Amino acid sequence: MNSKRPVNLDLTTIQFPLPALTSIAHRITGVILFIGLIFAFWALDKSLSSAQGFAAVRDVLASNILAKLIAWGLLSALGFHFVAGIKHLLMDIDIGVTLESGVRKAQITVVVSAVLVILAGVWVW
Amino acid sequence: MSNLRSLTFDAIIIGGGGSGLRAALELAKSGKQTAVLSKVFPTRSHTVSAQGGITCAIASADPDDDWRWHMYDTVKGGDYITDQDAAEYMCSEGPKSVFELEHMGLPFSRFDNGRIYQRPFGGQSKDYGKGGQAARTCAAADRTGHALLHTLYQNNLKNNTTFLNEWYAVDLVKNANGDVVGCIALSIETGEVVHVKAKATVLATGGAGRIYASTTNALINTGDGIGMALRAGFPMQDMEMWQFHPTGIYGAGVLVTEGCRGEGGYLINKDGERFMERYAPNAKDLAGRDVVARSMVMEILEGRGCGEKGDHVFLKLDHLGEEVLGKRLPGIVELSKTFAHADPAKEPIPVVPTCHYMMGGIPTNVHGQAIMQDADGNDQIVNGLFACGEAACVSVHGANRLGGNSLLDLVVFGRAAGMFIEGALNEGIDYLDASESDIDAAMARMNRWNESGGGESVPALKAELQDIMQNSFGVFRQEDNMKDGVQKLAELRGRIAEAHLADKSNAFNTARVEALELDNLMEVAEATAIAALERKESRGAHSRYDYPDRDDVNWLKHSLYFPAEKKVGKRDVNFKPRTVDTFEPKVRTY
Amino acid sequence: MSTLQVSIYRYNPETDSAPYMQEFQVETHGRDLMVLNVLELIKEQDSSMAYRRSCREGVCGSDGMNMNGKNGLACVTALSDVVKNNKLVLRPLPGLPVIRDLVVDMGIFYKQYERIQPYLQNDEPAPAIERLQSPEDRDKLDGLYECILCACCSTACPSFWWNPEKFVGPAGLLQSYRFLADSRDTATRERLADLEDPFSVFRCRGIMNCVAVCPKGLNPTRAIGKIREMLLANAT
Amino acid sequence: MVTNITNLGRSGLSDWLIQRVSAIILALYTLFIVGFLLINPGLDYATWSGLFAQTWMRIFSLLAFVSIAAHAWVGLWTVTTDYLKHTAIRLAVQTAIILAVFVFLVWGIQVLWGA
Repeated sequence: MNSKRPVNLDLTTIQFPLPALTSIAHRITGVILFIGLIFAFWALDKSLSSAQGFAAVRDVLASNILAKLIAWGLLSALGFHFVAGIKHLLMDIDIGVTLESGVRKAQITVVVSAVLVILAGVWVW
Repeated sequence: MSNLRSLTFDAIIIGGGGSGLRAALELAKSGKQTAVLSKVFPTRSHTVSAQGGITCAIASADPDDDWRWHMYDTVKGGDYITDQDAAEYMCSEGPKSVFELEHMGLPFSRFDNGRIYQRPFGGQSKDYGKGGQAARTCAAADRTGHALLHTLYQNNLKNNTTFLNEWYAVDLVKNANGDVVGCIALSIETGEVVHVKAKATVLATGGAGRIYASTTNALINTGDGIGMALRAGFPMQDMEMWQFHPTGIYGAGVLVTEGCRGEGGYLINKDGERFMERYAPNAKDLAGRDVVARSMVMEILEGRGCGEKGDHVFLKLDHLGEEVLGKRLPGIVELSKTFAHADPAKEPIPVVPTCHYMMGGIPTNVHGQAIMQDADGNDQIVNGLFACGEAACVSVHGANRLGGNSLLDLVVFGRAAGMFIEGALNEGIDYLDASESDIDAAMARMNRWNESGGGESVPALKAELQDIMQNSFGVFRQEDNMKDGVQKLAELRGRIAEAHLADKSNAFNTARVEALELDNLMEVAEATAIAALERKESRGAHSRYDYPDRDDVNWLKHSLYFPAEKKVGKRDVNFKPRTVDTFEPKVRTY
Repeated sequence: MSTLQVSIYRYNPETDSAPYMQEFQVETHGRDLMVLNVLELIKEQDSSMAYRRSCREGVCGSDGMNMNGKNGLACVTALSDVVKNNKLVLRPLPGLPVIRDLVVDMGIFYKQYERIQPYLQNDEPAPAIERLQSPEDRDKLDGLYECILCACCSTACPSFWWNPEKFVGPAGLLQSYRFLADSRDTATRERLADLEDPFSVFRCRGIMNCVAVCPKGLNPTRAIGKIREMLLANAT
Repeated sequence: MVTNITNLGRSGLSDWLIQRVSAIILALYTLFIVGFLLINPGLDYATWSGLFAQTWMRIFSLLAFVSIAAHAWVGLWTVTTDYLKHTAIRLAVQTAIILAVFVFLVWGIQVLWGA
């Protein structure tokens, strides 16, 4: 066998249906959340350490624009990961395992998580 | 020149369709060094397109069914040039073969009692034609061929058969004694050419429907085995007998199974009339295929065809209801929507008789051994050469094959060939090796193409050949028209011999394969044309305006086409079944 | 305008160091041809164009390819279904090594098929007639046995692209379930045991690319879910 | 059966189960925390630390942290085996992930009981 054979895998030439895109997004948000754990644990640690620590976390979240953005980003990622995860669990119990309902569920996932992203923004600010 | 690499097997089976895989399975189980050489991955073979089922008296739909009734139908369906010993073998051995397939996993449809579902097909009767319509065709919905081919491939995997997939057999190799000792084969992937040496060479290469412009056949059905055998000088039997399936989708040629009519569908003309009631008052739409196809052409010629040009008729299925269509004929619904833009649950399918099956082929006995004639006209076995399936002419189909008998033919005679070769190998086979000049002879054709420097292109020549066959050797035939066709073919042969292969690359060169296939189409077309011109009668699928009647005095015979002289001789039909009385020729009505 | 712009992935190992796209103009005379017919017209222009084809009616599975970004069978894909802005882009099935032009090496795909032991296993002696099967049990095979091994599904599956040696892929798993679901097969435990690892079945992420492209309308995602259910039931 | 050195003897089935069970726990924990924050808009330190002083909350939190560890490891192991085809790189990244998971877990326990 010729191992030098090319492989057609130029992802820009391949159509990805919505369920595939939501799956990739599920992965990406998962990785983001893992990295974001640093911030989450820092905030938890600090806020429980003392009243001053608690106030420090509050202040940062209330005034620091960067902290706000990180919090919003993580909450958004969490929202999407959460909704897409629910979709996975539904499919595991054999709900919506047809092409039409698969696409529908992906659409719902996008819409619901978009709403959550907005709500998270409202909450953070 | 012949410094070719060689591969050596006990048996080489050329063709990975139903019959080839069934023969291979038998040999693989016996532990013989067997290889299946196929120009496509085996499950891409044309068996996969068979729809309606496999006809066999397994006594499921009717517990009293009898293989002798099936044999009677087969002999009558073949218009009495069916070899009765062969029909007897097929119909009596059939149930064993069908049960084997079931045991291998073939997902047959079922009756409520758990037995295999059987549906009515054309030309089927109970009690030797006296008991009305029978339902004898075992089916897996309308994908029986697909289910059968995949099951056979799977069981070959289970039994570790060697596969040479996407290899193309170019020509047979004969030794100095005229024995067949293998073939020359081309690896399509790499372009390598090898000499495959074998003690038994089985041609299971299927049909050649692509000699016609309009056919239900796959694009790969180019009669490669027939071409190879003819070039090697072996005779062909009953090549004038080509079945035109009544229901090919108008325009596309895609097959619509006879099972549609078995399930209750029927043909209508432009007036909405169920015209088969006039042509076959008893069997109606389930008369023999030749009868139905001719009736359709008569309707069209008499101005009762459908559509703008009045050149087709309709197959009506909507009255069966969506449930029956979805359960029994799902594939037809799919094909009709795709190729006729018609949903059969709502509207009829436009259909027209379309070239479907080659009843003729390499004459063989029931063991698959190829037969030629000696100088005195006696049968003589060709050493080393076997054939089974559509490429062979055993002959169980005579002048017209019954629906569902092709799949049975494949498994019964594939198995028979495998068993016989196993026995022969056990007893020992010893043929003289091929000499260098023998191999060079088999390489000549390939070398010609590889050295071609100019000339006409393959696709244009192929189209011309298909048009000649379509126009001169269709459902109805006539002397002048056929003579014209034969002459045009002779002229075309000269041009093909000078044709050009522009692309001479090695890796997956499909242009080279198509060029080699064109030679085979030419061989098959010419054998068909000359045999058709010679048979001066109408019998089964061979209908002549100028000789409208059957002529049992002169033509209750097989035709035998000899390629060297391009002459047609005759061969006796077998009327001596071993266990039942001979079915004497009668007037054939449905 | 009846001249179709067709762009095709070309690669001939004997002359090309890398694949490239070649443009063709095809006169369709306004007909709604199948993509395979377009390829035939192109092959008349350029006989070196390589692609596989056989039945030309969607049952043999030879001419799977990527048409305007989506896998399917060329012979049953009408131009009206796939062409946008009068342009058709044909590429080989993604993720498999290209032998030439639109012809891919299907070896790994077949290997995964063979791995699931795609044949009925039943160690009880066979009866003199067929093994009986109720119509209800037979119905369980519908939607499974119709697979034509065209590889459209597996080569549309990212999990198969990333782990072709380990993830069985949608086609193989559909066939695996075809035998798990067959009331006549007695090797269920062995079959399941062979699928328990983290790759063979569990790489499926349920994105249904396979379902979206299957030319036979089959649903490997559902079959994979059923296998998981059986694995779960078997383990608890 | 496909085996892999970093499977660490696990089966795909148990991975799959772990992923689902941990997901459900994390979903519940997330809903709880978010709900708690929403119904306590002017949250002060006393309420907040009071919550985490409860034993059940500590257990619930520990369960969530263990779930994070398991969920992240299974998920990231899958991601790395999909995209990182070079064995050494993949192993290095996986080692880093294991370390990070371990750090998070210890950190979490320390937060819960250390103070």
